[in-house]
Amino acid sequence: MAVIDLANPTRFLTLVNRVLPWLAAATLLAFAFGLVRAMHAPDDYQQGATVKIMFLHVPAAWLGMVGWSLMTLAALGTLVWRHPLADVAGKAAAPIGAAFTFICLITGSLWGRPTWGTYWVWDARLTSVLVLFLLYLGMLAIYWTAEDPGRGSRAAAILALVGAVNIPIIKFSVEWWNTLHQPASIIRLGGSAIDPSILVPLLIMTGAFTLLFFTLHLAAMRNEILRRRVRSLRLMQAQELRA
Amino acid sequence: MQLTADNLACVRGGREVFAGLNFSLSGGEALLVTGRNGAGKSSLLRMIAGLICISVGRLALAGGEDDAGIAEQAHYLGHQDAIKPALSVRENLQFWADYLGGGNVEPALAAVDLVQLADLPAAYLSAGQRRRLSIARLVAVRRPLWLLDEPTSTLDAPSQKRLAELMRGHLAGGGMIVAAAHGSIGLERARELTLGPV
Amino acid sequence: MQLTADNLACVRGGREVFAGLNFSLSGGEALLVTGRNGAGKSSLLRMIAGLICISVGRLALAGGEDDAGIAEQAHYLGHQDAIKPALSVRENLQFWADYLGGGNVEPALAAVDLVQLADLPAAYLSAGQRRRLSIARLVAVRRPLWLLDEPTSTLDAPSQKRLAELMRGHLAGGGMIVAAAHGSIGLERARELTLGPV
Amino acid sequence: MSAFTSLIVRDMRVAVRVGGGALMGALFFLIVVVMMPFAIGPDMRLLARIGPAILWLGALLATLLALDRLFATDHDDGSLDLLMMGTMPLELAVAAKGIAHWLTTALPLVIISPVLGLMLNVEWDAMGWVALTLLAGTPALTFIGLIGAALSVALRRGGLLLAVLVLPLTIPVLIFGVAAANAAIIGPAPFGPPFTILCALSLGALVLGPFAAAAALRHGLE
Amino acid sequence: MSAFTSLIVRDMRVAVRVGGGALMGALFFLIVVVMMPFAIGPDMRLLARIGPAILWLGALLATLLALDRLFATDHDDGSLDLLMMGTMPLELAVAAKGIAHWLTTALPLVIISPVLGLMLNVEWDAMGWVALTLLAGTPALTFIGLIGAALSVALRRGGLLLAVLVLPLTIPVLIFGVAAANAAIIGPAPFGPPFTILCALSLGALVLGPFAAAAALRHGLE
Ligand code: HEM
Ligand SMILES: Nc1ncnc2c1ncn2[C@@H]1O[C@H](COP(=O)(O)OP(=O)(O)OP(=O)(O)O)[C@@H](O)[C@H]1O
Ligand SMILES: Nc1ncnc2c1ncn2[C@@H]1O[C@H](COP(=O)(O)OP(=O)(O)OP(=O)(O)O)[C@@H](O)[C@H]1O
Ligand SMILES: [Mg+2]
Ligand SMILES: [Mg+2]
Repeated sequence: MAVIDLANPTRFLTLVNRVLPWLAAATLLAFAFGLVRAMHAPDDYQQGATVKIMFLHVPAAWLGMVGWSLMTLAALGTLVWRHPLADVAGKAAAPIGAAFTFICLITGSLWGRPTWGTYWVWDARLTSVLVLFLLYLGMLAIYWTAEDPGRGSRAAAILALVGAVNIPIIKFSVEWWNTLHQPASIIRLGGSAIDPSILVPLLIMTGAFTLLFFTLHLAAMRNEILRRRVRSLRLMQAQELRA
Repeated sequence: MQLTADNLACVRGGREVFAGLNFSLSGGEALLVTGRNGAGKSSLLRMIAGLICISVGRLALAGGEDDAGIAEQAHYLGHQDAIKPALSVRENLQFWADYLGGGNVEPALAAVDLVQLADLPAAYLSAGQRRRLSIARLVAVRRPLWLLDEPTSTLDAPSQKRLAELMRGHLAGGGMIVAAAHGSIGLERARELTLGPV
Repeated sequence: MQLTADNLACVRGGREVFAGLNFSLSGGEALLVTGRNGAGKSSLLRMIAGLICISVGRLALAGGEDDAGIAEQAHYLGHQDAIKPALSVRENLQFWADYLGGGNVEPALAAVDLVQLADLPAAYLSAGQRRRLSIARLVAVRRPLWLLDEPTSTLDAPSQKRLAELMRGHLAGGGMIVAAAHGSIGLERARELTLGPV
Repeated sequence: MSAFTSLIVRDMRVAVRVGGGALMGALFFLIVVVMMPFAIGPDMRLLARIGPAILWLGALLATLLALDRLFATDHDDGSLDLLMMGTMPLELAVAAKGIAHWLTTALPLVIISPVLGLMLNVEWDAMGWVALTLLAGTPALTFIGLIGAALSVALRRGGLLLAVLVLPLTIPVLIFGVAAANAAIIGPAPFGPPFTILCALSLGALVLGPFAAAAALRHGLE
Repeated sequence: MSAFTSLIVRDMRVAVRVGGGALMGALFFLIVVVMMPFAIGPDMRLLARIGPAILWLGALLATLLALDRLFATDHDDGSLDLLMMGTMPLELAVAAKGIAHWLTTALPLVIISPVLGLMLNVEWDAMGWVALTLLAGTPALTFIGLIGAALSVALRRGGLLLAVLVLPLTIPVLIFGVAAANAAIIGPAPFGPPFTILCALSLGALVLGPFAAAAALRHGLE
């Protein structure tokens, strides 16, 4: 195991080091472009300027879910193929996804104030997103308390699979229960229901945030791999001492 | 039937315990695993019992019921004897007999001389009596492979003799034994496997 | 100093284990308690350690610090080694050293050859390594009376030799040892006390 | 006896003799309910209104109390090793333990809930329905908790971690349980839909729980 | 280090490494509080009204979750035997364990309670008082629980039976705690009287608890 830990990710590291700068640059570009477009987007006739929150809210919500989905895939990688990189990918995704979910909650409730007249209502979508956030916290708790990384990642993987049930609930809560919250209006059968003048910048911003997500994720993965290297080197040292 | 290990390695807590281990054991044979504290005897037994997953190398048991894995055909007698203090001696044994595949309790109790204590709560047992209770498991349920981790510790002389008897009987019946110990366990003509630096 | 028991009896779980026990042990002497499983060896040790209250007879330790009871002047090494898996080896020992009256940890770790493992979590220790860790307690804190319950079980040969050394040293320093065992524990010229039907 | 039933019987015996979580759970349940009136004050209408919620919260937290030792005890005394070496698939063994736990911890709560309901002056006839929702919903709590218990053994961690992992997953159960109970007592919403969802959750947990828990235990092997 | 402090440090170390410690406690408390609205419904006024009760319940549960194993773990691994052979009187050792337990489970809750109070929209300034009641009251919970923990070790079987006798002792603490908190938030009843009673209870428990627990352990010797 120790052997694999060192060998296999090495190729991945070199790859990351090559890709990361470009990814970061692309992110910056996308944001610059997207922000400009967002600024010039017209205000909503009933929601006014608050509609601009959407440019932060929707991508955050979407990436919060992407984060968990990614962890679910990584979980399969960990449990089925026992691939060390899968551990790393899952662990790296957790805090980032949690952050985006948190942003989604904050922006959402800020947006709720003007539109619904309250920061919070207990409807299906908001609730399921909150559950998602709590699950993220549980996931982080596992990584905090696990004594050795292997053990922790396997437990986390199982929690990820179990928690995956929540994702479709979030996505379709708006269809299944009649909620206060917007039904899907961007991606849906029969074309989008949002005016292009808002839709286009929204899509660009979503793209930008997605790029940001993966930039952060790759960087986090790199750090995690390095951290594990240090750890296993320490253990080997201890072994040298004993032998 | 035959148990073979080829190029088996064990890593625990990120540290390599042993590596490149090869042995093969066939029906009626006993393997005595020895070595310093921390050499990996218990780890090896737990690996065979399927309680530690094998990272490198492979283990195979040929000639048993081929649908069942090694674990289902093995008895594991570890440092901890799976005994619930709240249950009586008989209840404890009865449960494991039922759970591990059905077997007859009374003769097993007799074989380890616990008949008089059968109705005491297991909390009342002394160290050696507890040990004997967990040995009774091996007698109650027939399984071809016995994995014994320092089986004689805390046993008094008569019990040690009785255990030796049981082991011989098991071998005579074509069973196999892999035992970890520091001294002898009363099995003459058992092959020896020494782990780690001698 | 001198440990005397007169007409000591032990009742556990409503059943009499032994009765009318008399012995006396003075500084530099060792007493080896033997007997069948369930004869009452561990019970006797726990009684001396004050962990079972004495129903009949009396125990006295003369010539120690007279304000302190027997328990405060004795080390008890039982079947369970009071080790917390979550703490490192050194942390475990350090705690007991501090709690039992202050002592020096490093030499103790060296005496049982655990220096290299000192910073591992105790969860990683093998059975014998755990045993050695609890033996280290005896070295870290000076107490005149050692109560050892099957001290050599799970120890490999070198460790057994090391333990014997420690015990001889303790006796030479005027200490006393009461040990329960089924085999020899490497102490020549130890008086023997056999409990129960032989 | 078959391996499955023998495991159930054994776990129940131990639970009953040692006391285990069962008593603690019931007692905590009682304390929660007794305390509420003091917390909220003598406003009886209000009490009746949040009565079901309180009962459900009590049930949830009580289940939690007993849960964290479910696999830990077996792990500590080496039983878990042997349970894994049985001829029966581990999933079934886990399920058996879950059932035993439900019978000794949750069922008593369900049974005494009507009495406690009276203390929260929920009408007697409505109480039957509330008890029914508890009966239908508590299996979900137990079997979701099963996963947490297995995880905390696999992680060699206990205490609050379990709660942190399990509670979020139980939120839907709580929501629909209370919704069904309220529907039964106050109306006007129909009792059917939330209740069916509750049953669905329990069934889902009954299937998913043992698999996830068994997986957690297996991967905890190192 | 002195025996007393070393025992506190050791217990806290174990608690933090095994249970995740303060962070976990905070997380747990957060989740418990977050779950309330699911059960009770989004009625903010009502939430504010029972906010203190919820905080107190959370505190009680968190205390109980860890408590029942307080001496059991030490008994199972033989530590208890050695703790009894120390030069320090057993009462002090027991007190040390109690303090460690309070520091690792109760204190974190007290510290974050104001934040959680906001989620239950209790006003910020009142929250200070609520936290104060928790600070004054939780020691009582811990040290009363101490007795139950000791009893359940002393009498292997039916130990819980006696815990059942002890746990109800916590009800007065909860009642006066919540009363004081409510007085601070809503009034009109004065804050002083219930609060002083609360402090009295804590002091009483601090003195009585260790003696009772130590006695229980000694008589548990057989
Ligand atoms: C804390 C409260 C809120 C939460 C947790 C939340 C959560 C979500 C989630 C999970 C999505 C789905 C994103 C996706 O499907 O990719 C979403 C989308 C959206 N939310 Fe919110 N939301 C909240 C409040 C609001 C408010 C107050 C508004 C404005 C009235 C709003 C407007 C939208 C819109 C327009 C979308 C895009 C719908 C689509 O095309 O899928 N949200 N939100
Ligand atoms: N906790 C207990 N409660 C009641 N009876 C007990 C308890 N522990 C042991 N006994 C009984 O006391 C007797 C002596 O037990 P003890 O452990 O002292 O024997 P021992 O000589 O140490 O045996 P071993 O060699 O197996 O360690 C046994 O018959 C046992 O049944
Ligand atoms: N749970 C564990 N996690 C990590 N490492 C472990 C664990 N258990 C044991 N080890 C390590 O694995 C090595 C082998 O342990 P094992 O128990 O197999 O030794 P052993 O040969 O049985 O020793 P003993 O004779 O003392 O029983 C030891 O060096 C120990 O430090
Ligand atoms: Mg071993
Ligand atoms: Mg003994």
